[in-house]
Amino acid sequence: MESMVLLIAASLNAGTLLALAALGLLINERAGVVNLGAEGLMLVAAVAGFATAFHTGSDSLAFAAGMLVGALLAGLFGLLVIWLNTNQYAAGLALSLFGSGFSAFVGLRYTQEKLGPRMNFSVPGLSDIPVIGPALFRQHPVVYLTVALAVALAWFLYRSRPGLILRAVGESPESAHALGYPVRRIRLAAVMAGGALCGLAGAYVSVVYTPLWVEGMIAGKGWIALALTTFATWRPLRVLAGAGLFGFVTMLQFHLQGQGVQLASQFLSMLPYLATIGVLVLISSNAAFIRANMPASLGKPFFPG
Amino acid sequence: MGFKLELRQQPSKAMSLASPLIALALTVFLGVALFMLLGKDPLRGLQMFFWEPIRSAYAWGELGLKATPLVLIALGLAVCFRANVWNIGAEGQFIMGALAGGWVAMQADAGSSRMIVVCIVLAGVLGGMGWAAITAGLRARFNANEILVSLMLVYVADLMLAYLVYGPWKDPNGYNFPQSITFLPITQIPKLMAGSRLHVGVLVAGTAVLGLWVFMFRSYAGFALQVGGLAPAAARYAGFSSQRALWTALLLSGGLAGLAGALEVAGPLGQLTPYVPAGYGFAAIIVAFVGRLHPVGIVFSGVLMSMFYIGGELAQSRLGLPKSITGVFQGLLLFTLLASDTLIQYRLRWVSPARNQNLWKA
Amino acid sequence: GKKEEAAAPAALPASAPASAAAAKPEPLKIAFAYVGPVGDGGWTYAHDNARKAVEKEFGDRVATTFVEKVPEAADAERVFRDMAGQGNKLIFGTTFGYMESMLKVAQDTPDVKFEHATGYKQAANLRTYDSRTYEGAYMAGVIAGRVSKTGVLGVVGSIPIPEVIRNINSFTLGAQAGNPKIKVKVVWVNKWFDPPQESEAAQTLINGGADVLMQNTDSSAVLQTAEKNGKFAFGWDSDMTAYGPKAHLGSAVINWAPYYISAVREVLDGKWQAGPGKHSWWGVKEGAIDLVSVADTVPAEAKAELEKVKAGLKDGSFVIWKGPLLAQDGHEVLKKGEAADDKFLSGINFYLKGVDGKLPGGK
Amino acid sequence: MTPRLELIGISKQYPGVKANDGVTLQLQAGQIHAVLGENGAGKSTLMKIIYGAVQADAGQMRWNGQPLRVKSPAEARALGISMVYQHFSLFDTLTAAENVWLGLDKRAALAEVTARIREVSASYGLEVDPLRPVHTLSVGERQRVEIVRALLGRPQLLILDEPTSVLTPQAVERLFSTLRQLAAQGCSILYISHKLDEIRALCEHCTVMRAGKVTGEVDPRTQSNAELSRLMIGSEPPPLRPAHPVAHPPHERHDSHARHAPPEAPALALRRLSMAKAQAFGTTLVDVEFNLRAGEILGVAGVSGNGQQELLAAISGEDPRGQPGSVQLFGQDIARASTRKRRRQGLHFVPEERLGRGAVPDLSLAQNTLLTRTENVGPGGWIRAAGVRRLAESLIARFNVRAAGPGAAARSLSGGNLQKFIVGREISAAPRVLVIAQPTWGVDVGAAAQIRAELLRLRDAGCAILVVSEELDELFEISDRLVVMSQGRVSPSLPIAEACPELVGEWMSGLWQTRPSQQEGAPHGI
Ligand SMILES: Nc1ncnc2c1ncn2[C@@H]1O[C@H](COP(=O)(O)OP(=O)(O)OP(=O)(O)O)[C@@H](O)[C@H]1O
Ligand SMILES: Nc1ncnc2c1ncn2[C@@H]1O[C@H](COP(=O)(O)OP(=O)(O)OP(=O)(O)O)[C@@H](O)[C@H]1O
Ligand SMILES: [Mg+2]
Ligand SMILES: [Mg+2]
Repeated sequence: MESMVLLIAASLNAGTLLALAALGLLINERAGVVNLGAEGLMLVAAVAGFATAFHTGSDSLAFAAGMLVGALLAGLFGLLVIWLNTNQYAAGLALSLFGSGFSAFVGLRYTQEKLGPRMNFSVPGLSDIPVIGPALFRQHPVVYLTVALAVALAWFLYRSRPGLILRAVGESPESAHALGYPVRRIRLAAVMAGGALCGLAGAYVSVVYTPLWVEGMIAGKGWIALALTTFATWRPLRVLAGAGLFGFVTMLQFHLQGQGVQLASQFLSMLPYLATIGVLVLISSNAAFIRANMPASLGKPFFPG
Repeated sequence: MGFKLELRQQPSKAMSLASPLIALALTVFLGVALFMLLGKDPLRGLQMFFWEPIRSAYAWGELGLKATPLVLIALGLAVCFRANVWNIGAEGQFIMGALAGGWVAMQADAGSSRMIVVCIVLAGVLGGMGWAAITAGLRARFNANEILVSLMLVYVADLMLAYLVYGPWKDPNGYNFPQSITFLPITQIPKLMAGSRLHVGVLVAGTAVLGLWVFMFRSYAGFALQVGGLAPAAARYAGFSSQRALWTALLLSGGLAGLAGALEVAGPLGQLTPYVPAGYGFAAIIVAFVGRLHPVGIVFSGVLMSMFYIGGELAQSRLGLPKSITGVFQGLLLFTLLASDTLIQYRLRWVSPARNQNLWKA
Repeated sequence: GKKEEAAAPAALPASAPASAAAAKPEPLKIAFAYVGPVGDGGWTYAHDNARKAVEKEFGDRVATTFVEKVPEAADAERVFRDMAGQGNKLIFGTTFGYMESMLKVAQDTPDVKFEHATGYKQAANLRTYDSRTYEGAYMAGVIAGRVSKTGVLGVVGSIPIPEVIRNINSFTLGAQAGNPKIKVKVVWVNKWFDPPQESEAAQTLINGGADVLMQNTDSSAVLQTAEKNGKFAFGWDSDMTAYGPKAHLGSAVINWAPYYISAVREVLDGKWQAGPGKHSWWGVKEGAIDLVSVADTVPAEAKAELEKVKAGLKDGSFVIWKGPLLAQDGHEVLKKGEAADDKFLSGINFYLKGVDGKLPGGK
Repeated sequence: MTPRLELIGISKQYPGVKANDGVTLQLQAGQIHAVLGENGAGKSTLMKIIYGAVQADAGQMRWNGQPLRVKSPAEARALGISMVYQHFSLFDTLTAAENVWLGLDKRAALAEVTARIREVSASYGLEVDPLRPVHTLSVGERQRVEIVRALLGRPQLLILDEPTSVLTPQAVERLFSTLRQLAAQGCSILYISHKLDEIRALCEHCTVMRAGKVTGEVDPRTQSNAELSRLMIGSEPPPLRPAHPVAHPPHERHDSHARHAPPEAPALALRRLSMAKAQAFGTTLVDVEFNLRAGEILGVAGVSGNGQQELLAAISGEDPRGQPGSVQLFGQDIARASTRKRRRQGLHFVPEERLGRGAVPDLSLAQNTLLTRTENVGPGGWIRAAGVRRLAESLIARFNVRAAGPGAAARSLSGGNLQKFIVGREISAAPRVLVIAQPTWGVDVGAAAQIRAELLRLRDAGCAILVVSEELDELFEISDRLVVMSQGRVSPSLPIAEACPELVGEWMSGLWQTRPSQQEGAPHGI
């Protein structure tokens, strides 16, 4: 029982960075832009976050730096795909490749470094509840922030006017343009906001999750976050649920090994990837469900003429 | 007002040739700036990347060896991307080709004939196709996004390879190290000439370039495939099946990636290790794009990309530059290419602020 | 940064005027091929430190260069060929995966001397070397067994090759010396270097009750995870005290410098020899392995035991792998009084009793 | 009295076209003012300039006497200018209320907007359910959402760009009464249409445009069609129906007797074709039945969105889900056959979207012939490039296509020229059955006449032709018989002699179904 609770706590932590990145990508995709560069973007943000934390000793500044770098890189990507009408997939792949090369390059001098003592957090009172207290209420504040963010994003998209405009832009940029909305600027803003969240996720990895900088440390999580948006049919609260599930599968492989499960560890390591495929298949096979939720202009360029 | 983009009436032929050159020039320019920033002699830097790799016959051989898998995989990817099928899991298909080819090579014994090389290569093709077929099947049957599925399958293939070389396929006399037996010499892909590692794979790649050119530009099936990528509604109208295009594209690119994998293990590697995947599958994406998804262009970009790789190694040992500079260069090249490609479809027009003001004063 | 400084001497000789070269004897050109980035803080970092030690030791009698992140694939051969072509007379390949490439290049360039780390195939101008990392693991175990309150230790395993399995077993033996009932749990990440996964694995071990962790991976992630959870852990390959000052119990370090210096000296003195069977396996005795920076919190009794073990390894009076030893399934692998030879040690593919779980790919 | 809106010398240059060239126009308060002109005359561009969606290169605009420049639709709406675009600007997955809300700038809450929609729809007789998602609405309902959205801004100027092209004649009547009511309240209206009778019924002022220039301002009620045409196209329209029977080249004459004595087996027969909609926003086909004989043209009338697309896809083979036997070609069941198989048996199809469906925009004309013509595909699928080129050249010459040559990208052709090329590609394949949608959409008068003449010639050569069009006039001109489509059903056929616009208009709302013989369901007013 207790080990289960601990597993869930660890899953929450692992799921947080997926959720953050996926929420960011969800904002992009709601506006009609697919950013396949998430992985590269998170890597650069991770190095930026780590460097900032290293030099200033402030985690908050590190998160801010990660977000800033994420937003800037996403902005660059946005300029390419929104203003120059470059193919979104190709530009995203370019960002992904560039990000991993560039982060390795600038991160070189940080590979040896370490951050100051990491703080432990606990929610006063609640964290002392037996069993669930330590599991649920001793997480890093970013974990709670992520949950709040998902709720806020859900409210924003479905209850607020700017959210409605964002959805409208993703649904039909032509109509939104005809009504006088600055489609390209809205898209750029969405892409940059999404980039900032991916950046925050990247900085979370290098500053909190594994307080280190090492090359390629995002290790495919950017791609899993992309899969999550489809999994969640572009709905924020489902992103949260999906991220928790993926965090759980990630931790489960080690948990099963620790339990002495008689299966080659390589097969256990395949679990998160196989789970991603499995879930994609389950969700996508219901075409009507996907179409009802998918932003209709997803991945398509818009040229206002 | 500044610059404004205007859709051209017709894609510019001149720009589509000039764009890769512009991109290369921009990349070189940024590279020179980077060298200076790092306090290195930019001329020496450029020399490492653009001269050293082609200085001698031996260097050309190495270049060809490196370019062979890149070109083979990129050819397949070009077909995929033209068909609007986003296979980015060529790395996994490469691994599976290597596994299948490697398995055949492991079966060789003293009595095997030279024909086994053909079997190895065919097994590689089938291995890659089989792996790509999973992506195709899930896409065809369940509409599962091929980008994500093919990518996830890379990780799975990688772990599969690890499982085999750490487990069942481990060399019993290898002190338990994760590697298969070294294949018998009979399984070696024949070398082209003494003193070079270049093997007949480069001829295979050359043939593939020719074959793919014919397929893309002279065959009805290739035409049908590309129509599906350019205008799905037109393909439906013409009666070109999108399922068929999906399968053709994925099987073709999977087969070529698998072929590259088999050539690699039965060629320069000579055994299976966990380090068979060397990132060719991902680098080939850049090769395909920089080569404009055109078979001939891919030859050039494949060689260029190999120069980056080899130059990156040389720049390390000779100039003390970090390895990651290669990745930066490759990323930059793709970025600048995509940006300058805009000029193929659009024209840049200077809209002068003065003009508008005057007219509105009237 | 670090990189340019390291590489600067390498670039110098090439551009030095010919007259200067004529005045002094040509420096011995030495090249290193690394599998990881020099900044990995682990394996490659340790090798690069030894390269610097060589430069310091021999000054301008040698000139070293390196190429990092050389894939253990077809590229390695080209890199070695290029190194030989550049006039390097001594070449170090620092990972197992270079074996076949080095053999091929060695055959074609008989005037160049090759040193291959962790390999087992030799040639006329290629010899192999390794270090007894399991001695470090044993010493860590000695402390772990005495520090653990829960009686459960955890190891984050990288890749299940004999070396790593041997280290896990040796760690267990060390721990059992202080607490015969101790249990060791293992979680494999199948990577040498993947900090996020390493810390996830460490977290799982801690959740499973382990309070002292050891790792055979290359980063400090496990130590940091222990620090965050208020548990204990060790540094590996290099001194990692700074990454988790409270959690750190000691670091099992490899020092390649003694071997590299002696190899270079042999070449300079014309005494370097290779050939079948030429394999050096250095440990505490040769100064290649040590457990350093032992924490003040470690009980004095454990410290005393550690010193005893270290002294015994140094003078050869103490043998770690000595019977009777039982494998996990209970069958006897070493009879009473029997000491394992190097051949036995290099073929270990089983867990000893006291290790939990199933060995991937093991019998 | 200062005019509500005054335009002076408005010009707008697009690459290759001067869309507006010194346009001048005056509009008084409460005036309903028509803008008339052929396709591409620049009407929509002018309206977008007024609404701020497009910026003019030159010229001046005065609003209630004040010179100003409208930089965005939001500014226009703030001034009291509303516009209903030629193409819907709605968001399918949002509700009607949300759609309306997006078109308002004031920070009203959604609930308020919902209430006001109900108010406005009641007072103008424009029924709209604010809570329904737009994709569940019929085309007419969507049009009403657009108009309600425009009215909610309490406009002083309402711009309507071809609002009636998707409405039945009855619905048009209701729209007109709404507009008259608005004008009476002082709202000025700019009304764009190609349809002269509509303009005459509604407007007292009419500005006529040709090639970006104003060619005159007239009172439409006092002008004859010929006079208006002259202003619009610079000449009287050419006679559309060639003298009948036509003289054919001898080799095409073999079947011409069929016109008067149709053979027994219909060329194309639909038998109770029913098909569930393939997309959320589609139409379900219900028991569609008709016969198409060799040597005749059957017209399909109806407001778009009533199942024409689905019907065409079922016939062409793009949607091969028809139940066996429901689609028959010369007595043979082809309901499940592929597009290519149907084409091999002589069934050719010209879709209404030219770019992206009938032709691939980025491919050359030569390559585009390969979509439907395989005579240059050799054994094993080898393409004979020279043959492909020659075919394209011959099409360009025979059908008067203005293009740079067979290597020109389809995208570079004007709509009319591309349409000629595609129609030519299908006609010259010597089809036995030709199905053609909107043959003259967006095509200039000369090209339209040529295409119609080609169709008639083909019919006289014995081909069976099905024409789907929204232009009633066109159908009346070229069809031998007419059917009407409404809500996925097809009416019984009417010989052209018995058809009149009033009856067809009634049928377009599905009214044939309520005749005594078929008592199913109430009339569906649009
Ligand atoms: N829908 C399609 N999608 C992709 N390739 C196609 C398609 N249809 C045909 N092809 C390819 O084009 C080749 C030649 O086309 P062609 O029209 O001559 O076919 P065919 O020989 O008449 O065969 P079929 O009767 O099956 O159409 C075929 O052999 C096939 O390889
Ligand atoms: N965004 C654009 N870019 C380039 N050319 C354009 C653009 N919009 C319109 N045009 C061109 O400007 C001319 C006028 O177009 P406009 O849409 O104003 O015509 P229209 O009178 O509304 O025609 P229709 O009756 O078909 O709606 C046409 O030749 C058209 O091709
Ligand atoms: Mg118009
Ligand atoms: Mg044929």
